[in-house]
This record gives sequence, structure tokens and C-alpha cells, in this order.
Amino acid sequence: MDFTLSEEQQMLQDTVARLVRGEYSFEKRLEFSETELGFSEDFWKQLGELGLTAVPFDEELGGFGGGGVEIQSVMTELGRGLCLEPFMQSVILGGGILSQAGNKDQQDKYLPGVASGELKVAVGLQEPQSYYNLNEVETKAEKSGEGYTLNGRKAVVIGGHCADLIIVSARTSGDVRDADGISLFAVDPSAEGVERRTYPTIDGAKGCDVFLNNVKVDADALLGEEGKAAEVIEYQTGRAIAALCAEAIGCMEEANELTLEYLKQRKQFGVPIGKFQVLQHRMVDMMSELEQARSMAILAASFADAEQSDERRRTLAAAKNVINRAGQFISEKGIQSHGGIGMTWEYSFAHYAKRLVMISHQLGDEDFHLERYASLLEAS
Amino acid sequence: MDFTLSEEQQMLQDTVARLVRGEYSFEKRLEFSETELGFSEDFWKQLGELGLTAVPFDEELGGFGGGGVEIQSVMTELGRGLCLEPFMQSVILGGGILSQAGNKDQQDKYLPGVASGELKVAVGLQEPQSYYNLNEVETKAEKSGEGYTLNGRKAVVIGGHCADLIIVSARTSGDVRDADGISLFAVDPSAEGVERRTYPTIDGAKGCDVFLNNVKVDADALLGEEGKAAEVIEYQTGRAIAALCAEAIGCMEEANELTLEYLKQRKQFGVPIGKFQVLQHRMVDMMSELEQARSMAILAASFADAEQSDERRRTLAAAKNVINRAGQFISEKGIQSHGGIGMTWEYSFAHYAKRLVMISHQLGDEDFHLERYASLLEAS
Amino acid sequence: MNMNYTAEELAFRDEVRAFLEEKLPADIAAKAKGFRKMTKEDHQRWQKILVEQGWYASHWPEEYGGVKWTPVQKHIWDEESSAYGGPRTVPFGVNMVAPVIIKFGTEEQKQYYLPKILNGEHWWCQGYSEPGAGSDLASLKTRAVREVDHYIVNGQKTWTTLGQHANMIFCLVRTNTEVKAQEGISFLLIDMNTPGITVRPIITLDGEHEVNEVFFEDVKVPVENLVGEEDKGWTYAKYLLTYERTGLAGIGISKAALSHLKGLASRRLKNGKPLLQDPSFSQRIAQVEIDLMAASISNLRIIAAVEGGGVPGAESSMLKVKGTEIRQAINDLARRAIGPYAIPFVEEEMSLDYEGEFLSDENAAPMAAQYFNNRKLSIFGGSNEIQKNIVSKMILGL
Amino acid sequence: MNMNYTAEELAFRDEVRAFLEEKLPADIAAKAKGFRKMTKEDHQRWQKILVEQGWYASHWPEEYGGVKWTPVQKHIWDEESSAYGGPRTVPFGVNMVAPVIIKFGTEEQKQYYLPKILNGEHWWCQGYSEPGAGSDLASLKTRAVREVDHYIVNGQKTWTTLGQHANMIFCLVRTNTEVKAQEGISFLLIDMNTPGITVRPIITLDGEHEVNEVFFEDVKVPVENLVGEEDKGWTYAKYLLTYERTGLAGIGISKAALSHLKGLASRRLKNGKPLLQDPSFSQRIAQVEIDLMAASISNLRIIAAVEGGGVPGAESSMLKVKGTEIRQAINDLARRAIGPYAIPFVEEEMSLDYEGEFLSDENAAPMAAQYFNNRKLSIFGGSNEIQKNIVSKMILGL
Repeated sequence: MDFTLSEEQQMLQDTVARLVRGEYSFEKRLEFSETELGFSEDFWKQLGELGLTAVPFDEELGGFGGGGVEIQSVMTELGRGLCLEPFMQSVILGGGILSQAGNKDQQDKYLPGVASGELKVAVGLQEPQSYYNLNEVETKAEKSGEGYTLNGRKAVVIGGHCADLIIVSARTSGDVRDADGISLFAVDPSAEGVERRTYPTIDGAKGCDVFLNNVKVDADALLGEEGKAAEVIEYQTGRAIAALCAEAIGCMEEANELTLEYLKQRKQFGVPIGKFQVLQHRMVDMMSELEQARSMAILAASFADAEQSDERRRTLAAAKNVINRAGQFISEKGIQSHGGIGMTWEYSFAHYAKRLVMISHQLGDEDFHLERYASLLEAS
Repeated sequence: MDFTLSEEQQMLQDTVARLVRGEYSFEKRLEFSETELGFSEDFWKQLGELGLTAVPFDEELGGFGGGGVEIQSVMTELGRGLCLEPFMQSVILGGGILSQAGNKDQQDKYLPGVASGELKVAVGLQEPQSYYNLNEVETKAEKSGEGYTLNGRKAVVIGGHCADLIIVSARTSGDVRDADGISLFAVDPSAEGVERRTYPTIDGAKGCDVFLNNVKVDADALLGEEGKAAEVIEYQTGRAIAALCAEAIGCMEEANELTLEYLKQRKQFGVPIGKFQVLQHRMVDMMSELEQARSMAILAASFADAEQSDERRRTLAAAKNVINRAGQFISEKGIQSHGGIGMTWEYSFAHYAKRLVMISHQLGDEDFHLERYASLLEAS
Repeated sequence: MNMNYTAEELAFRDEVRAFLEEKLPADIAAKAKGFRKMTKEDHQRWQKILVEQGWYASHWPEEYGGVKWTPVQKHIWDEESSAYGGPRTVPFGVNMVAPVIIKFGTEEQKQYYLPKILNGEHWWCQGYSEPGAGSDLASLKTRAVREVDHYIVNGQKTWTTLGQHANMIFCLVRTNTEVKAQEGISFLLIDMNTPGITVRPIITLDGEHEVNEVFFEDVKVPVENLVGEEDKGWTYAKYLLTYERTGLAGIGISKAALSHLKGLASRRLKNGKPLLQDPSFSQRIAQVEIDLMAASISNLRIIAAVEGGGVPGAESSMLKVKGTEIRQAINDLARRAIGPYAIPFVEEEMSLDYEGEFLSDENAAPMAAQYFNNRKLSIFGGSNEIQKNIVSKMILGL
Repeated sequence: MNMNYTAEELAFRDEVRAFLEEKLPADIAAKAKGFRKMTKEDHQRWQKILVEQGWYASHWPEEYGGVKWTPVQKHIWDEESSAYGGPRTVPFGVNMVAPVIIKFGTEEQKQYYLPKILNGEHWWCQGYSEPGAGSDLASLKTRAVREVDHYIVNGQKTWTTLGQHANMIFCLVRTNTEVKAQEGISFLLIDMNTPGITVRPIITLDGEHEVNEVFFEDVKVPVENLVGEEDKGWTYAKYLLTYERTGLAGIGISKAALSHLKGLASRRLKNGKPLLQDPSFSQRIAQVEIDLMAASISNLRIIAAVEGGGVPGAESSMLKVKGTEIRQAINDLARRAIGPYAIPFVEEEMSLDYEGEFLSDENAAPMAAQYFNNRKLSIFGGSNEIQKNIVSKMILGL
């Protein structure tokens, strides 16, 4: 048992940390957020040049087959910088789906670009009424000639506004909430019938809803076996959940550090407010929740690339549940400890709070994962 | 709108308060609890002599038709003294069922005794597997000759060990959880086939499980219409819930007073522990929960004797939910604020804590009433 | 003990309802009910209608335009107005500075300021908090130095709500540095158009401009703008804080917000069924509705006590804490109810004029922003921590 | 990063399991798993078996009977022992006074006391807390006045766990009243049979006799019973507290308690279905299981850090708080699971010898009592408030 990072893992994390510190000050982050792209093209390029977008891929793609722990190292530091680039969406989720479900041709076609960062992938799995159930797919893919015709709408596709490729789930058979009958398709956003309603997100990024109106795709747009995508989706979103957990840890560490700093420096009634026992104990609670979250992020990372099993399912559900709760707790209590200043746009704390709370809206909130865990509960 | 007690109500409450103060010191209470009866025969007699057991009944029975508020006045003070007598069981629940469901003959037979305190009634509505669902009745009542034969078991009948009459629910038709088909019977505990397994309760009273083995009762043992008792049970346990809420308020007021007193008097690190902000704010939270509970106890009292309606159902469920939560909060935090001393047998706080938590096990816990409320939730 | 309204109170409620049904503009009500953005013009339009009815400054003495509402009548008005979608009154003029002027001001000040509050000529804001003086209000540093017939004011105020609309500000300023912090404070009325005043917006985390910083650089304020005695401002401020706290629990608004939440939850689906019927989510709603029910009775109990001649004491501090927690819990659930759609920030849909298609639900857009914005509820008006300190001292004697 | 055990560790685990399967008496295991009452004889019987195996004092130096377990091995032992129903070691001798004697005692003390701890001749209890010195331990008042070759001890100790079984007590006593509170304290070993010592039971709210008051009236204690230096006892006490805290989170016991709860919830019904399948109740269980999972990893992280040469610091305080909260949450659910049957207090069913019919479930009887009894978890071993104070100072620098 060893909870320390290997030398390589530590180097990787340090590399990202240095890059973020150098390129991603809070002020710059605000600027990136306000561009049309919603993130820094330049930073994205650097992630590619430094081989970071290739981390989870094989050597031939410039990576080193990095697993959960390596992803954790990268994501934690991106979280610390509140980085807006679509690393999780494109590299982990997009790249993961392509690696698992794509055939040789599809992998050859897409993966080099994903690994180098030149091809940005977005993934649309949710729908307007699906809430967090990714098996709830109303979007239809009907066989037409050699290919398929897609009709439907995918909701809240983060990074979809600028993606070069959008992977969507669509139903080729079965009823609306059946696991069976879901398929994945690689869609060119510029294809006829694809419309995007783009919006900023409340945590500073950009995303869109994707409308598919009689979109024709070729047979080779199908990723993996027809109707059997539910498994791929579950597995890959599991990896993405581990990545979100790591990102959240970066955010929480920064958030707690800001709050602690504020408690020491802010004076009221003639003393630093950190002298008030209620604020002290609250700070301890926030640190304690972070400890719990950190443990679960580590556990999630260790399961991210493991074979699918109920234990993996349970662990990832548990991890997301803990991270969502800790994130909200640290955000709310942190704002409260700061007072008004914690709510202002020009102070970074508020942006960590927003990101943390929004992480709980990605891939399942506290209740969703609690129910999921309960449904997998083992007898005594 | 007026939240003050009328002069009569205030006099009533003062009478009970004086009686309890005079006769029910904590030391005496411990002694009463350890007798075989489990309460004070003498105190019970005084309640009767002062007309307090008659409060909810009509003038001809020595009462004055007291409603929810009058019951509240009595129960709050009994709660304050942690009184062990079966006032709620016999007078409110037993008397209430007899008043609502009993025919003229049955009322003439039983009510004078109930109102004077000479006849102690216990009510058995629960069963070993019914949890808090009083419509779950497996006990069978089969017609035999002019009367019925009862078979089954009623669980946790508080006061059943010494009752002169036990009212039980039994099924005359329908399936195990049907509302329809439940009937109420007045059973003489000394009848053949009635067995009692008596035990002390953790909060200092006594109760029993009642085993009914081929118990023959006459036709006039049936209280109310055959198979239609669910309504009576729901209505009367609603009154009992309001009474328990009032009792809990008495307990909570005393408990908070003890904790507050302790915070002022106990010194650590050279100052009264009440100078520590964490303990101060916790005390405020305990007071605040008591305020919420008090409001709901008042509301419950005002609905106790109102006509049945969804609003009454909702209100009583809400009240019990709030009181259960507040009671547990005040007990747990109060013990914590006291430290070890709050857990000792010889200090009264622990006994308030036990009573408060056990109130949550009578007629439905926090979750039971939350689910009940949710099932009655109005659309917006 | 009687939980019901008297016949007179019921008649009054009917009158209130009839008035709201007839006079409350539909667009304003729709904004309030949907928790959309309210403009300055909206507030002014509604104020005018209320003034005409004689209900705008209901708690003022009759001679200045008030009516003799009992606390219960006031409560009925608050409840009904919230239920119908009447916007919350901007309190700084009518509910905050006015009571201070009425109680401590000169006759000239009353004659001059009160009518201008009524007719909307003066829009007031509050100059209390400073960057270094938040919870510890008495440590404020803004200086007012007297020079014959005027004060020279220098300093900075912050968290000035709606200061961008205001032309008048009431300020706590330090007039004496030789005495204890609380004893050297004065209460000044300042025209925002006086040279030397600069207002700078503070943008909150939800992108809103609601609060401001106000800078004072050698601002000349005539001595007749002093309320009451010099150096006695702390007394007036405390009087005002008590006045303010009573409404801060926001029971009426929480009821409206809960009803809004239930609407949302009846339309948003989980596994094909409305969230309102989902076991977990419906229990979350039930729990907050129960807590609100209790808080609402607690509120009535305080009102009845005041009606009986009592003074709202520390109970109102406890209620402020509980009430704001409940409101925040409702906001939290509304954010959860919209699921993944909490993420998009679709500003255009927050305006009532929006005529396009809604991304998800017509009421979804403001929900996440409101959740974040309403973190303020437990901070302002005396943070919840400060309220607990007050209770701890006042009621508990700790 | 590697969350798995090494091959050696796995082999050790197999060894532990084989030992437990073979040697742990079934009746003792059944008591532990059912949270029934354990007698002094039970503890002694199990101690004997452990001593024979050489595992009783695993953390002692080998020369005195210890083995060189790594922190991970120690953890494996704790986990497996809890899972199999090994009773919790009574810590006062082997885990508390022994480490102090080993670190600060004389060679004579080591030779005299350690074997007697191993062979069970000495049963120790702890004399720290006093009626006036709970959280503020250093304010203790029990006096020890030196008279040539012995001390005369006068005073009172309280919360002395299992003191009724003990024949030895280690005490913090005041030997100097002229200096600061923490500087005049000494660490004394006292034979409970010395004249002048009286033990009086404290009955807790669940009717249990677990803790005691111990009175000292002119008790003569030979000077050779002083550990280390006079007036330096506070240092030894703090050393011991750090030692103690590590195990206080009780992760292993919580796992056993959770498994016990799930058994109960699979047998108790609600509307005809096991509680374990009830949506609300299963989610309550799921939540505590998730929290325990996280705390258990946190525990491993601390162990791994210690294995890597670190010292368990304030993290173990945080874990003590979290761990005891989790344990209390499990107890709370077990109480809820038995519904109305939480009310009867059926003492006879708490003993393993009970052969009658169970009132409800075989595991129901102790549940409510245990819920109340375990309120102590957040009070003793340094209350959770004190732990937070420690973290606040040590890690946060507040």
C-alpha cells in the first residue's frame, strides 16, 4: 500500500502545475472565459505540445498509456487553475469512447488528432428530459441506405460549440429508457441538419445544445456495435467521473486555502476572524470534508481504468456522491466565512464555488449517485 | 389571532405544573419508575381527583370538553416532569377511541372510569412487523357465535401491563395492509387466552406485548362499525400525536434549560464553557429548534380536535416530523454540551434525552411522517 | 389561543386581495413570480400605485401618509402581496431611513424628506458597511469633520444595494475619534449628487450588478442633514437594525419560492415522471415545506406578541437565521431540479421580454444564478453568525 | 500510488485469518458481532490466547513480548479481528500505560509491570479526568505530596472505565502548585488495593456500569511508582493521548456495526418489505456506507504515511471526529430500524446466554441502549470539540 505518487507521476503533476501557474492567472482566466471560444487556444496548444493531451494514449500516439492516477494528476492541477479547456470532454471522454468502441479505421482517423489536441471532441449523451439517466435516449438513429439518419436533441454538451467532432448517443432500437438499443455516432458538426444553440455556462465555460434534424451519417460513423453502447457509455463516463473528482479536489484545495488565508488576514472586532471558534471549527469541517473527498478521488482514480464490476460502479458512485457534497459544503461555507467579498466576481473564490457546484451537475448529482449506490448495495 | 392561553387554560396548566412540581421530583420519578407498576399510583389518583383525567370529556363525566389546547396544557407539564402515568394512553387515546367509536352502552360502561382515572385503558395498534403502519394488521378476529375469536399479537403496548382494559385492532376482513376490514375490540386483560410479556421501557415506563390466543369476546366488545376502524384509529392517533408533541415540548424546555444552566455554571480553561462560541451557537440552534417545535405543537393542538381533512393529516405529520427531529437534536447536542455528566443515570438530563428519542418511536418516526407528508403534498 | 384571523382581519384580507387583483400590473407580477429581473421603472410604477392607495408607507404615522395597520394587517399584506407577485418594496427610503427620521429627525427634516420618499423624488440607499467594517459595523472609518455649517466627509462605503439608482444615501460616519468606537458615530443624510461622491459597481458571482462601492472625497454635507444628535448615530442605527430584522426572515417570499419550485418540479422529469412524484425529491420538498410551515407559525407568534404590546427581541434573530436557511434550501432544490440545465447561463431568458424558445423550462434560467446570489441572505442584514451572537447574549445570557 | 497490499501483507492477512478462524472462541465472537455484553472473563480468555500467539502486545519491543508489526500489519489485524468478531482489546494496560512505561519508565518498572500486563495479573485503569477537569485536563486537582519515600495522594478521579475490574490505576496527579497548571503534574502508578482508595460506580443512561469514580484519601504511594520525572507528567500524558487517538476513529468496529445493521435491516420489515430495500432507508444506509468508505481510505492514508516515517498529526484528530460521527450514525440507524421495538428495554436478551424467545429480532435488544451509550464516542478521548480545537491550532494555525 502506497499513496505517494511515483516519480513519473509527480513529474507529470509538477509539469501541469507549472504550466497552470505560469499561464493561467485568475485575471487571464476571466479573459479567456470572455472570448468567443471560451478558453485559451494557446494554452490548449501548449497542453498538446507538452504531450499532456496524449497522456492516456499509447506510445504511438505520443502518450504513455496513463491511467487513472495520471489523469488525476493532470485534472487536479487543471482544477486548481479553473482551466476552461475541454480536456475532460475531448481527451478523456471523447478519446476514451473512441479507444474503447472505435474500430481500427476510426481510431486511426481520430485518435492522433485527439492525442495531439488538434481535434477537439465533444460528447453529447444527455437529453432535455433525461436528467442524469444516460440510458434515457429519445434521439433516434434510423438506418437509411448505407448509413443512418439522426433526429433528436442532445443537451448541455460542454465544449460542443467549438468541437471538431461531436459524439452523440442515439437509439437504434428499444424503448426510451432501455439500456439495450443505444448506439454511438461520430457526427461532423458542420454536417447538414446539425444546429447548435451555444451559451456560456455559469462557471465560465461554453457549451451548447445540439439539434439533429435529419442528419445523414455514413455507416462508419457508428462507433462500436449497434445498440450496445450503454456499456461503453457507462464505462467511459466512469473514467470521466474520476477525472471530475480530481478536478474538484484541485478546486477544493484552492478554495480552502483562500478561506483559510482570509480567516487569518481579515480583522473584525479587533482580531483576525480566524480567532472566532465558530469559524475555526467550520474551517476544520471544511478541511475534513476535503480529506474525505481526497480519499474518494484517489479511490476513484484507482478504479477508473479497472475492469468493469459492481465494485467499480459502487466506488465511482460513492466518489461522486462524496465529491458533490464536499464541493457544495466547501463552497457554501467558504462564501459564508468570507462574507460579501466571497460573492464578488472579481475575487477568485466565487469562481471556485461556481465550478464546484456545477461539477455536481455533471454526470450525476448527489442524489443520483446515492440512489445508484443504494441500488447496488450489498447485503451484510 | 391570539397565541396566549385563555384564563381557564392558563389555570389548568398552572394546576398541573404545581402538582408536578410538588409530587414529581426527579428523585421520586426514579423511584416510581422502579416499582412494579412503573408509575405513581398516588399521583394518578390525584390526577383523577383534580379532574385532570376528565379534561377532554363532557361535563357529565366531570370534564369540560377540553380540546387540543387543554390537552396541550396538561401534556406539556407532564412532559416537564417526565411523568410516567398512562395519561396519553388511557385518557386521550383510549378515551378518544371509546368516545368516537363506542356506542351509548359502551360509553356508559367505560367512560366514567376513564374520566375518573379508575379505569386504565391501554391501546394495542401495532404488531411485530407493522413498523409504524397501523393499517398493517395481521391479528384476526373471526366471528364465532355471537362474538369473535381473536388471534394475534399486538406489539409495544405502553401501559398494557397494568391496564384494566386493552383496546386492540384486529382484522375482520381484507388483506394485511388494507385500510378496510380493521375493527377495534375492547378486551379484558384477564380473559382466557390473553398473555402479556411485560418489560420496562428504556425511557423508564412499562409496557408489554399482548398475545391473543383464541380469545373469545362478546359482540359488544366490538367498538364502532365492523371493518371500519381505520378512520377512528387515524383520527385518534392524530390526537395522540398532538399530545405527544406537547409532552415533547415540556421535555425540550426542561432539557434546554438544564443545558443552558450547565453552560453557565461549568467551568473549563478558567471560564464558564458558555463563553465558547461553538457552544453558544449550538445552544442558539437548540433554542431555535425548540421554537420551531413549539410552533408545530401549537399548530398540532389547534388541529387535534378539528374535523378530519388532508390539511389536518398534513399538519399532524409535519408536527411529528419536526418534534422528532428537534427532540433528537436537543438530546444529542445537549449530551454533547454536557459531556460525560449528560450521560449519567443520576442526572435528569439523560432521562429527558431518552424520553425525547423514544417519543420519536411512538406513532411514527421522522421518516415515516416525512413520507406521509410527501404523499399528501399539494401541487404548487 | 386562537390561530384564526378575526372577522375584521378577514375583511381586510379580502380588501387586499381585491386591490392586488385589480391594481397589480400583470407584467410585474409575472416577473416577481418567475424570479426575473425587476427594473427601477418597475419598482417606481408599483410604488406609485401603492402611494395612491395609501398603502406604500403603511407603518408611518397617519399625518405623513401612513395607515394604522396592526402587525397582523401588515402580515396579511406581506403574505398576500408575495402570493400575488407584488415585488418586494425597496426598503431603504420608506422602511429604513423614514422611521429614523420620523423618530429622531427634526420637523423640518420630516416635512422635507418624507413627501419626497412617497412621491419617488428621492431614491435612497444605505451607507453602513465599509471594506473594513462588516460584521463589526462600529469600527467604521468614514470621517465627517465639522466645519461651521457643514461636514466634510471622506471615506468609503460598500455593499450599497441599488446604489446605482439612488440620489440620496443615509450614512453612518465617524464624527469623534476620541471616544469608544460606538460613541463617536453620527447619522448623516447625503445627496448623492454632491461633488466628491463616486459610485462604482460591484459585480456579484452571478454576473449581477446589485451592489456598489461609494467613495466620498471631501464631500460637503450641510449640518442640517444630521439626524438627531452628533455622536449618537449608533443608537439610531440599532433602532433601524431592529426594524430591518423583522422582515429579513422572508417567510412570504419563501412561500412564493416554494410554490415556484413545486411548479418546476411538476414539469421537470426524472425517469419519465415528474420530480414532484419522485420519492427522494418529493421528500426533500416536503421537508423544506414542513420547516417553512413551522417558521411561518413562529413568525405569526412574533407578530401576535408585538400586537400584544411586546417588542420583537432575539426571537426575530432566530427567525432570521431559520428563515434564510429555508430560503436557501428552496433555492438549492430549484437548482437541483433543473439537473444538467443548471449549467447553461442563458441570460436572455431571465428577462420577461424574452420571446424565443426556452432552452429547457420557462423558469429554469434564473435558478442557478439565484442559488448563488442568495448566499447573501445569510450574510447581509447582520450575518447569521452575528444573529446567533445576539441571541446568545440577549436571551441566553451567555 | 498503489492501493493494494503487497504479497507479504497478503500472506500476513491469511495468517491472521487462519489464526482467528482457529482460535477465536465462538461464544466471544458471537457476543462481539451481536454487540452483546462482554465479561471480564471473556476479555481475559481472549487475552490469554493472544499472548500465547505473541500478538497481544504487538507494538511493544520484541524483548518485552512484542512483534515488529508495520502500521499496515497492525491495520490488517484490526480489520480482520473486527470482522471475525474479536473483542476490542481493553487498552489501559497494554496500549496505554505500557507504552509510557516503555518510553519513560525505569528498567525496574519495565521488568516489573510489563510481564504482569501480559499475564493478566494486572488489570489497569486510567486516572485522568476529574469532576472539575474534563476537556481542560491540565486543571486537575488530585494532589500528591511527597513524604520521603512515598507520596500521599488525595483527590478524586472520574469516568474511570472498567475501574471496577482493575487492580492498578495510572494517574495524573498534581505534585507542584507553584508553577503553571501543565508543569506541576506527575504520572503515578497506583495499586488499587492501597488503603484509602474507594471505587464508586457511575451508572450511565442505558443502565450500564462501565465507568466509575475513584476516591483517594491519604493514599500512600511509594516513590518508585513515579514514572519519569516529577512534574513532567504532562509530557507523558500528551504522548499517550497521541497514541490513543489513532485507534479512536474505530473504522474496523464501524464496519462490523454496519454489517450488523444491514443484517437487521434485511430482516426488519416495512410495509412487508425488508428495510434494506426501502428507498429511504436503503439510501440512509448507503450514505453512511459511503462515508465510511471514505473514512476508511483516509485511515489507510494515515497508516501509509506513518509507515513512510510520518507522525500521525492533526489528520488523526479529523479522523477521530469523522469516525465517531459515522459510528453514531450507524447506531442511530440501527435504533431506527427496529421501529417501535426500540422502546422495550429487554435486558435479558442482551446476554448471549439468553435462551428464550426474542421479543422481536435477536439483535434488537441492545440497539437503543447502544445508541445512547455511544454518545460517549464524541465525548471521550478528547471531545470532538477539543479535536477541532487541536486541528485548528496545529494544521490551520488559527
